[in-house]
Amino acid sequence: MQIDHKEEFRPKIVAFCCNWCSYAGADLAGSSRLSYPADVKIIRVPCSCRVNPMFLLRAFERGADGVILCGCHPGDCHYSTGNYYTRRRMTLLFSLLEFIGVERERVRVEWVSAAEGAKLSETMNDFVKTVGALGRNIRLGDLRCRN
Amino acid sequence: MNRTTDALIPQVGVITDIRQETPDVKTFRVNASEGGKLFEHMPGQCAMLCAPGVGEAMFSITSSPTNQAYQEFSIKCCGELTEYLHSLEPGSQIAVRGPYGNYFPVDKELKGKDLLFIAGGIGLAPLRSVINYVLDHRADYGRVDILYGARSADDLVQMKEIREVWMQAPGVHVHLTIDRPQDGWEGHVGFVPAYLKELDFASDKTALVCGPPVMIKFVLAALEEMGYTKDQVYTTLELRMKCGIGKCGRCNIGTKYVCKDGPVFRFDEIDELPDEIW
Amino acid sequence: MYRINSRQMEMLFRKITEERELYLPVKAGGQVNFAAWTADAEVSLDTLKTVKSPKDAFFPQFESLYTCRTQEGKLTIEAEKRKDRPFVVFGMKACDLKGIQVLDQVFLKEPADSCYAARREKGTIVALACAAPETSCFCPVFGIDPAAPEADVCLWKIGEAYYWKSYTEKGAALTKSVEPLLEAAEDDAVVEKEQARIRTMVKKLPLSSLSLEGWDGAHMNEKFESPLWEQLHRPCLACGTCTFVCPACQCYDIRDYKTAAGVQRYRCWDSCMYSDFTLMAAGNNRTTQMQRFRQRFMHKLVYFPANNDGMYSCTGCGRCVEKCPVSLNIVKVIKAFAKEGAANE
Amino acid sequence: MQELKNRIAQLLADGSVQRILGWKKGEMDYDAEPAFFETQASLDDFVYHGFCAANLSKYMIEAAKLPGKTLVCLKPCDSYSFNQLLKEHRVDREKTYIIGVGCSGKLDIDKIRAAGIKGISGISEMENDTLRIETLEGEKSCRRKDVLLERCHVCKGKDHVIFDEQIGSSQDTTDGDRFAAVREIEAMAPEARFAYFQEELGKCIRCNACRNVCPVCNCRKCVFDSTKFDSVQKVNADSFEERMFHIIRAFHVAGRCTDCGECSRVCPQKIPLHLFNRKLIQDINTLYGTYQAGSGLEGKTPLTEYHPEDAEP
Repeated sequence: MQIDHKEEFRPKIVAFCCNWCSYAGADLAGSSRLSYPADVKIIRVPCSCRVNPMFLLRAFERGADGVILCGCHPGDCHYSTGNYYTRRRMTLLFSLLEFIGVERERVRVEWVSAAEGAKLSETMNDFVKTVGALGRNIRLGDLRCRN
Repeated sequence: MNRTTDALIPQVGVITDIRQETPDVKTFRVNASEGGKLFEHMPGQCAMLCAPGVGEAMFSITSSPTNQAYQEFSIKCCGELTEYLHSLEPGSQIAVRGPYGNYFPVDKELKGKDLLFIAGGIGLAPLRSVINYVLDHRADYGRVDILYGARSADDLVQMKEIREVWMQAPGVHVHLTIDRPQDGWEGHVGFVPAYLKELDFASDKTALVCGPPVMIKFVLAALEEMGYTKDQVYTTLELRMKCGIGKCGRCNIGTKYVCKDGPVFRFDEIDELPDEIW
Repeated sequence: MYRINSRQMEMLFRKITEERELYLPVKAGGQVNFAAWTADAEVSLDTLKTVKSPKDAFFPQFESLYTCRTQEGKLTIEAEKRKDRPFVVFGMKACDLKGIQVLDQVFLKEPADSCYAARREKGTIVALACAAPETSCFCPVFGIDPAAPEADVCLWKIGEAYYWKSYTEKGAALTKSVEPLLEAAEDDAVVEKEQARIRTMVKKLPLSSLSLEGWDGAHMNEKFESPLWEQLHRPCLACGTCTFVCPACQCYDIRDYKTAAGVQRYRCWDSCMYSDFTLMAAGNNRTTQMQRFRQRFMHKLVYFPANNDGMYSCTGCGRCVEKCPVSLNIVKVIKAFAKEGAANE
Repeated sequence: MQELKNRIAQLLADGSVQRILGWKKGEMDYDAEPAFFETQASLDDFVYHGFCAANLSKYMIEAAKLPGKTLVCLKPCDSYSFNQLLKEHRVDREKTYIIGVGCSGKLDIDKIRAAGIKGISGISEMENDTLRIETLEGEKSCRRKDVLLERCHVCKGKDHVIFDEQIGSSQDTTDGDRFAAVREIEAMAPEARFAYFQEELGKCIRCNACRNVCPVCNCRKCVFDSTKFDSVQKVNADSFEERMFHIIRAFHVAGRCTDCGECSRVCPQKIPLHLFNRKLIQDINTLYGTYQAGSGLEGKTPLTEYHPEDAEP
């Protein structure tokens, strides 16, 4: 990726959002007129724990430049403990991705409750900015899925 | 035979008509995108139908070669691809390549013979091609008997044609049966092999059999009991196929490739092959 | 005949790539496989057996056939371009060459496979006689002479020199294009001496006396029904290592991949050892690993020769002998049947 | 080996077990294969030596479904795998008789070849920790410790974690740090790490040997065998696919991998697949406390467990 292209680069972001918290948080952000970039595509999941590592890799395969996973704050899971498992899984997965040389900043987990519309908006804006600075995802994508 | 110039590259086919035969069988009429037939075939041959992104599979061509206007495929909904095909509307385009394989020897061994067609369920599809071919060349063949059975009256395919064409044709005798009694059904009830024995055909006919493996097995036993020898009985096989030209190795049984050396086999040929077909 | 000093090989490769693509054994990640030559490639011609056989050059593990696009209900099918650049596969061994002859029987038979046919037409094979056959080799069993591979060009490495002999028109054309780098040599005696050395060595190989008696179409059902398969297959892991390293295996799968530019229909190597090999909506005619295991060996040793004038679909390269995770291989299968046969007599 | 052979012959003869799962003599001295022995006569071919590296525990999944008891020979590291399978209810302890066999480290034929010893026709293990190798060019020798499998240099120890009886002596072979290679890679720049794994994984031919040999890769149907999934089991059409396959595989065995090292041993392209597993094991040890899969039957695995104060990703 050339530096001079960086200005125009708009990263594609996939956000997995828990139905019970961050998805509602995104709603709240909307109704509070807080914006986040349109480059973020939200996929609603019943719990952050539903997100299999394969989901993240598939998103990257198909052209995502960054993947963020949003769930309830630890201790507040709708199903009591789902997000605790998510936390362990993603910690290990992210560490493994970093180990094979994938930029650590392309993946993130954030705990966002239904009341935190502002936090969701901030998080997304920040994530888009971070991934935008990294440039296009080259290390974890399938070239055949590129335009 | 104007096979697609490159054996692995399909042509675009247009589905010009879809007929619901039974709750789970539809007959698709396919034409070339510029109209007319995609290719010429012989009765019993197959073609590869492909829905890009969904899959590709081999289907027997159920229309007769004597049909100058189009090809037809009767397809039972039973897997991913067939489910997708069933969801299509007339006008949809699919990829088609073929025809592949050998055919029932209508121009050789079958000529001048009395023919006995035995079909079960969707197994009528490949035989229908032969039956209509025979009806269109009526003088070349002797008496025709068609024994066709299905689970229920609703599962009999091509009923309109059976009633309006086959039953009316001279020298053609149609025997229908269903597995279990059903309201409104006045015909025979019972499994195909049992009905076959009941009908007790003369043993000088040539039999063409297609249906579920278990039916074929019992039909063969019944025919042998009736005095038929294995070289009087033909069937058509189905195995997983990918290339259609005897190279990819999937439909390999012994020294044969079903897509290329078959799908039509005489039972004495099958007997020589390793026991791995069903 | 010609001669070229091994120090000049680098220049030879450079010269070949002026007009042709060049594939040869290259070391990467510690393993040697056939790959395209680059100036910084670590070429390893002395490697007897690359991990994968060079069949890749003619029948790649992955190959796109065509792309389908649907726009406004209209389907278009665009066939992939066939190979149109000449290329050289350099350093193939006699067994790998035989593998190509096996593939020819399959892919060039009518209706011919156009992708393969195009590659065969564009490809020139430079073979290298085996200076040091390994104990896992058993090519003589299939009538292969590792001292004299029948390629477009054959090389013998003797001391610091490669002796170069061209056999075909393609070989002559290649020779002509690199002639400035070759020096004429009338050393037939030197090569003959080397061939004699190789042949003596081959005779000493422990597996070279394997007998294929009874492996033919006439014994098809007897072999098929043998209870031995039930025992033999038990350690098999059902992986595809043997299939994927084999120079003669040719089964393939055709699949779709949804790309940004439409649905790509590609073919890739498949293994008869895999559980989905014969799976279809209507059922599966080989449901057990025993059946799948049996299919692989029956195909190589019975069905294939029955259909191809006695040519086996095994070349004795010994890759499966070296690579099988559980040390199960075609040699053990053949020997087990021989032992059983002897016990029954 | 004779003591072991006598004992299993006795157990088979007196009907205590119906079959023996062990290793069978190969064509060469170095290609013994896993095998079932059901008759006394077949035991003639039973062997146990330095090249019996195959981990037999996975075969017990199917063997435990057979009628009667199966005797299985497990090396110390194999016993961890068996324990893990037992914990996951994949094998039946009641139908298994375990003989823990001693282990002095297993040998790597490829390392012997890589040391320049070609044309090997026979190998004998000598008393003084050397190997006598017969080759087409005459006799050669090498030190045992120079040709041990990688896993044996970082052995978990020579104690069996599960057994009915133990036969044979062991010899400690540990002389390396299990996580040294992982730390070395961690110390590299991201670009270098990426390049390293690109080159290693680029060799992958998707033969699935690593998956099929792995004792804990025992799903009835693997996600990579699914027909619904367009990245299939058979090919790496794009360099992404080999990464995808190996990341997902490593993750699926995270917290369950006993580090038996079979994946790296069987890889035809010699990809150091154990590095992924060790990286995960190291992370688990650091973040959630030291854990050795297969060491016991009690308790939860690190990924089926949590603590409210766990580290954030």
